[in-house]
Amino acid sequence: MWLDRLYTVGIDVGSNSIKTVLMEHDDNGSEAKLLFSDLSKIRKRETKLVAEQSFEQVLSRASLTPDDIAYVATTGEGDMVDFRRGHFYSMTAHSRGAIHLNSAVRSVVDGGAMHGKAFAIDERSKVLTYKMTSQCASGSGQFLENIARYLGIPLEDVGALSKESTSPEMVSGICAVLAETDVINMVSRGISASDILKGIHLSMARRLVGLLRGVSAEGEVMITGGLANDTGFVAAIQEIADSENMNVRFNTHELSIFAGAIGAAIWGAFRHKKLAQSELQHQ
Amino acid sequence: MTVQEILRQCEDLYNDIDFAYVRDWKTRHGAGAIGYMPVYVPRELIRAAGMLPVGIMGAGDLLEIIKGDAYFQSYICHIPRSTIEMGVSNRLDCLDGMLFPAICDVIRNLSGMWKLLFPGKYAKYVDFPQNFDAELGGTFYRHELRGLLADFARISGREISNDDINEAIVLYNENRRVIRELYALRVERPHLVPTYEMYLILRASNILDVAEHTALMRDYLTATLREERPVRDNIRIVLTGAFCEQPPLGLIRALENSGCNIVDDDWMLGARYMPDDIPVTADAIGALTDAYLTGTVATASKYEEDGNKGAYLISQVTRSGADGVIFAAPSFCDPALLERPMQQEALKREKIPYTSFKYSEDTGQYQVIREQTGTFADAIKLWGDA
Amino acid sequence: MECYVGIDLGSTTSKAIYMDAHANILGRGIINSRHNYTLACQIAQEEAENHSRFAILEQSIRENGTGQSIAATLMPVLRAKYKLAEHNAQLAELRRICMKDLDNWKDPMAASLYLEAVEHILHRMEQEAVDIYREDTAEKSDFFRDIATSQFMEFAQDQVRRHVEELSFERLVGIFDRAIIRVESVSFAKSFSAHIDFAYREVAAMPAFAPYRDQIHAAVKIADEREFNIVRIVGTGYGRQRLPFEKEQIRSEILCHGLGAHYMFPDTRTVLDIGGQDTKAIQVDGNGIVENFQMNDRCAAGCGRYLGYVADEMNMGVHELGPQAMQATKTIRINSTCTVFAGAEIRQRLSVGEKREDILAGLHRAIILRAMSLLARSGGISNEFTFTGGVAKNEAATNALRTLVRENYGEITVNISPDSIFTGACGAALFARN
Amino acid sequence: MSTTATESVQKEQSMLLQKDMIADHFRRLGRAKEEGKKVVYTFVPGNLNELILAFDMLPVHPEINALQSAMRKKSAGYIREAEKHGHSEDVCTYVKCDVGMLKSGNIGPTGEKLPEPDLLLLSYTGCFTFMKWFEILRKEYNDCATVMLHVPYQGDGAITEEARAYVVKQLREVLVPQLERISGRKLDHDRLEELLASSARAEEDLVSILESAKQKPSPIDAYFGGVYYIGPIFTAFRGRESCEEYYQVLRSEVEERIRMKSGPITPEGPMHNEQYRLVVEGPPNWTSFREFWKMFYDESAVVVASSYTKVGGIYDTGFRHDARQPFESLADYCLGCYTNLNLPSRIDLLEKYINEYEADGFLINSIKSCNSFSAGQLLILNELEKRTGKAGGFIESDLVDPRYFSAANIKNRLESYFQMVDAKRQNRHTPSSRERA
Ligand SMILES: Nc1ncnc2c1ncn2[C@@H]1O[C@H](COP(=O)(O)OP(=O)(O)O)[C@@H](O)[C@H]1O
Ligand SMILES: Nc1ncnc2c1ncn2[C@@H]1O[C@H](COP(=O)(O)OP(=O)(O)O)[C@@H](O)[C@H]1O
Ligand code: SF4
Ligand code: SF4
Ligand code: SF4
Repeated sequence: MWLDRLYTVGIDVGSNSIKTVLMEHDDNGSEAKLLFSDLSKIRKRETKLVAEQSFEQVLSRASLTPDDIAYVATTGEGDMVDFRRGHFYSMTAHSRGAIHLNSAVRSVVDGGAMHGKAFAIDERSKVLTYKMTSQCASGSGQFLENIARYLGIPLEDVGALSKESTSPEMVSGICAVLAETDVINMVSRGISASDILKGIHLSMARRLVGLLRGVSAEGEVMITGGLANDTGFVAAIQEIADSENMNVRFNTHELSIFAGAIGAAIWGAFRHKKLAQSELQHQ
Repeated sequence: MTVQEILRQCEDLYNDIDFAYVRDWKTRHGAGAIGYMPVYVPRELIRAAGMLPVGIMGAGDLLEIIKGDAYFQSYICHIPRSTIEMGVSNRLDCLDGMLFPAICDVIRNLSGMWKLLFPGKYAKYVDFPQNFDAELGGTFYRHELRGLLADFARISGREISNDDINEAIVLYNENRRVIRELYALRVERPHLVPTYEMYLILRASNILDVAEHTALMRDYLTATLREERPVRDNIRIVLTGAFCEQPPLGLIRALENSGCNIVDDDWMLGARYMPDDIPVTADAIGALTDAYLTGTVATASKYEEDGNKGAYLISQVTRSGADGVIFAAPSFCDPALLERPMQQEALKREKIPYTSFKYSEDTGQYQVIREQTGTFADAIKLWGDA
Repeated sequence: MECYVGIDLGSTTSKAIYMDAHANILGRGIINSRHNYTLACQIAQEEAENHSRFAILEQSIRENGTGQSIAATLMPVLRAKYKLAEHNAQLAELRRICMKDLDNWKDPMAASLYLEAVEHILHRMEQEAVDIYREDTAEKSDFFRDIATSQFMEFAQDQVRRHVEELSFERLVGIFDRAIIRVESVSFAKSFSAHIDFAYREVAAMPAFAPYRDQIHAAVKIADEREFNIVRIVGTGYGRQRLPFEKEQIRSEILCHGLGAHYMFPDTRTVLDIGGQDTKAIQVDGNGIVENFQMNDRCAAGCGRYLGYVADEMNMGVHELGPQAMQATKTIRINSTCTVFAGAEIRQRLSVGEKREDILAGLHRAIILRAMSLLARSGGISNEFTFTGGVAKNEAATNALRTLVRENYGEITVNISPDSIFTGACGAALFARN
Repeated sequence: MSTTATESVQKEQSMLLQKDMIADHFRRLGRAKEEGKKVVYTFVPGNLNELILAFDMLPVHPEINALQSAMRKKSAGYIREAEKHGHSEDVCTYVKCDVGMLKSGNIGPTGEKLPEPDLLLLSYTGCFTFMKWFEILRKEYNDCATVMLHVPYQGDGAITEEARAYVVKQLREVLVPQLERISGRKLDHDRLEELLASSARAEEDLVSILESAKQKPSPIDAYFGGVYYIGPIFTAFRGRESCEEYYQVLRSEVEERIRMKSGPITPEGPMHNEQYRLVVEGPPNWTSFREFWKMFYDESAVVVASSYTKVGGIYDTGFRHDARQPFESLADYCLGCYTNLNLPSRIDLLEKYINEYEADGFLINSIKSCNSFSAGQLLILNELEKRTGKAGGFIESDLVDPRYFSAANIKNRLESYFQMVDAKRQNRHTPSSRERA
């Protein structure tokens, strides 16, 4: 059946939250428009369930049914989503999403809950090189969340507080779990929350800038993933990059956190057309 | 035999870290067995002494390391730990000796550790010449081989004649030939020889009696041609860097599932170190020496006199029609990892796409690796310009 | 009396031991050391002193003819009442700080709303206090924080449920989080006289003990008035460098653990200590002198905090992990090393339908496997083997350890003592005495 | 009073000498191209300095550049640079430091640009990484001429006749012709013999200096101080007159200290009351060298023998360069350097040091970079403990990567270690609960 409008859904299954977008595409697939988005924290619930709910959420807002969706594309830990049609690897999706949000970017930093990734892309969003953090959560989004919790500060306030810092406390390579002691220690030494947070932002930024250097990033860099919402982190990463004389400018977009989902939805449309064509050829 | 049956046999061999096959073989033949570490040892000599060569490639993720860690710091690769763990838990008792080929400092030092840990056992460091002149390196290597031969004669209690060696050479030539066929088939029709299966079958060469292994591969060739298998939309990959410590099976599967068909690799390199037949002559030691000096493929542990780094890898890519290269190296493996930037430079010049990751034989989480190879495959597939 | 003090300033708890000149342990004290180390050290010491006073009290009662017959029944009651007094004092402090916090709120509307909620919660906590400290109630946490936290959470949830629109759970908890740290920093231990007096009056009013009130009073007086002449203090543990002590008064935790273990189990040759933030494997000789040791790096994987994190992840208390893991029918292999990644892996496993207890069994095995490799690195396990530190309280962990030790090192005596958490402090006290 | 005065004067003399020698060497390197001198890059262990000098070529040692970079706090940046070019974080940091330095303009320790190599002399001795290292450099220097000297390992604990013959033959038939070709001159045998004779004289003095640590108190620190003492003989100077002179001066300084019964001189000042005598296995850390040394100084711990001072070659078991059999002795030198010994031989040597130098214990500084040294060190630790009954300690750091030097961690371990040595020496008896009961 041919709808005059093509709808696809992209679901980015993160370790922390699930991001779902519904997109509408024009006939030749060159224009894609975001209709609705949903972000659901997993919070110890079953991932699969959260994904389903998130999917239903966006559909109901658009008053669509699953049958109206041409392609459900997952990215991230999409294995859990059994109603997907196809899966794209996260860098493939994030890079596409980043280009969609800002066609000028040539590098992407994806700051997620567990891993940090940096990759260089071309104008078609093809991933040229990439670097990822290792199997240690130190310096990850989760790390930051833990610290915020130990400090008793809501995640939303972290950015503003960090920017108030005047003399950031140096931290590096501390365990995401044992950080609690270090943080309590800093508090008891009379270091302010904003200096602690800024110190942590700087240390996270240093790691990610290291990755970016590894992919020889230059020019416009898009921050995707949840960390893009953290203005303190964004400021810190720019600061570090500048101090190391890197010629990069960091971009964020209010939809940065949805970049993976958006990219997946766009690739979904692309594959859908490819598949439809080859079906036509077969007939 | 069906593919499934063959695979089950290989899986059993793979999973058997108690080496029941070796024990059984020894009883059946009333002869000894000599273990060796990767990459290569002249198995022909062991065979010529009537003994069973047994390739030891660590214990993968099959063994919990309880004591092995006592011998190695965290920044040393994994294979020597699990090897020692097998040793100190008496699993390698069935071996009458161990050979440690000169491929890196870790294996080199392991030879001394073995001497200390198992004082009664034969443990030998096999030095390979890095000088490939017949008069220089050749003379030295001949001597090494003669030394080995004398040792094996002592261990097996029998004289080893030139004919004995030639007989073994013939058996291994046969084995090499079938391996070549298998690789050729995979290049031609990769879906018939999935990576996982190819790996297991080759891996069996570590343990199985050479004639049995040759027969097994033949069976597989026949069986797989009869199989109906879906052709998957995978990219073609040459995998390199994994000549010593092996990735766990789960990781090999994950590679395949992330959209990569491996069409050439350096797994079990020892069995393919000399791709061509070794001639049968009146000077068998000389033939083995020549084969080593002139007929071995490139690997990180071997000095390249002409400095044509990457040429061999590029020829692998060309021959197999691969879309790209994956460098998969064990963490903390100096030879493989130091080789990598040079190889990558060479590929860059040829505009061959590549990606790389590190693993350890007991890596349990493949997510990050799958993410990387998947993105790599995506990039080749979606833009198709490779 | 002359006494020697050992202090183990752990990463999660601080422990103190009072010891007499004959190396007899007089008393033990333990406290959360989340905040200020110096303070934690002081409080732990005070706790140990109080504990010593209790020991003296008990001894006086026993030595006092008739007292002997009631000592066994009296002491638990007296202790419980003492604890109650302490608890009440802490609650009062908690109330004071919470109220002060709310006083400073800028938005009066919100403040009054939350004031009411907090008032409700605190009131219930106060009401329940008596029930917590009955001599016959089940074992509970040693720490006010743990008890108060679980109560506060529970009652706060009730409040939020009742006022869904107005109240935010996070915000309520925030008030508590800020307050509890300060409550923990107040030294209550000093108030031995007041608390014991309360306890005494409570027991004296009980028919079973009333006839002995004079003897009890006399004993209380002796204990209360006993002077402790501290000859020397030695500090050890993670935070030892922060102690205001001379260099000679600070001993490496490794040596203290070795010596402490030797003291408790004289035939010990190998010691494993799994604490909150580090794991140590130690070999000692026949005199408790350390011959070799290995410690892990600052990574939560393989330490007590690993289990703590997992407990959070699974919405359980640390003390519930062991018992649940014991129900396992199989052991699931956990692949992630990193604690945070393991947390994610657990969620994944749960979502594909693996059973909690089986996963937990895997986690306990994982932590013990890491310890095994540390042990191997330090020189293996020789008879006898002593397991100390907080994780030794966890049955599933000790179970996994026993199995692995037997499988890999044969039949070996494994010592686990209920007081094993004090091993380091005990060693430090011995150093003080020498 | 007077002792301190003389000490500081003496300290200055040998140190100044060494400083001048190094400065002079780098000045010559700086002028090499304009003076038409040929430059040979080569490695320290078992190096062929006399042969290089005999052709009037100038040697550059990339390892020395790397360690100098670390001491000048440049290594972190260089390593990052190399990693940016695709080098793994897992591999030897010497290589990465060198590659990073090259990529950053090849500025040597004195701030002058190093001349590019005319020849890479890959003496593949005691370490596989060397081979990769020069393969990498060969590419970096546009396929620069490279000559490989394969030195077999002492797998069975001895130098075999065949191994010696193999090395000698390579020296004669591969190295010499190649050196002749690059330098454009024939080998001057007389010159080579002179150089070897000079080496032997300096070696004699060096051994006497190293063995002075058998005195109590030891007049030298054979690890931290030791790395300075081996500087000239293991690098560009062996065979030269200046090298002989250096060791004469140093030897007389040490002898003076023995007479005065004074301890080693450290950057923190002379050490007065020797508390611990240690044997150390493994290379030092260069990035925090002084901080590291100070940890020992603070505890009055003196290192009386170390294996690192044998990386270039082992002299104290009798080897000397020998003008009468130039190639054979060069071969033996290559074959005999410390990392070319198999593990059992290394343990025997360390055991001998612990006994002969009357050490209270031994310490292993395990280097992340260096598989050649590190693989097997834990077994060395166990064996030595078993054989000597002395306290063994194990710390981990890296040569030139500051990321792997955790001062707090090392201090913690050292502190425990020294207390352990103490306890072992005193062997105090502590009552256990059972005895009291
Ligand atoms: N509003 C916010 N302010 C600050 N940080 C945020 C915000 N939202 C998310 N983050 C950060 O982003 C991380 C989650 O990023 P996300 O891309 O959703 O991860 P994943 O895809 O792995 O679940 C969190 O761990 C947190 O650190
Ligand atoms: N009752 C208990 N049941 C199970 N585990 C416990 C219990 N009490 C403490 N633990 C464990 O012990 C750890 C703390 O150990 P401890 O030896 O006090 O550490 P430290 O000396 O570093 O402060 C906690 O992280 C927790 O995992
Ligand atoms: S240090 Fe902490 S964050 Fe890093 S691997 Fe260990 S547990 Fe995970
Ligand atoms: S994995 Fe690499 S470093 Fe380890 S033993 Fe094998 S070749 Fe050597
Ligand atoms: S591995 Fe060791 S011996 Fe080899 S180059 Fe590196 S530091 Fe030197």
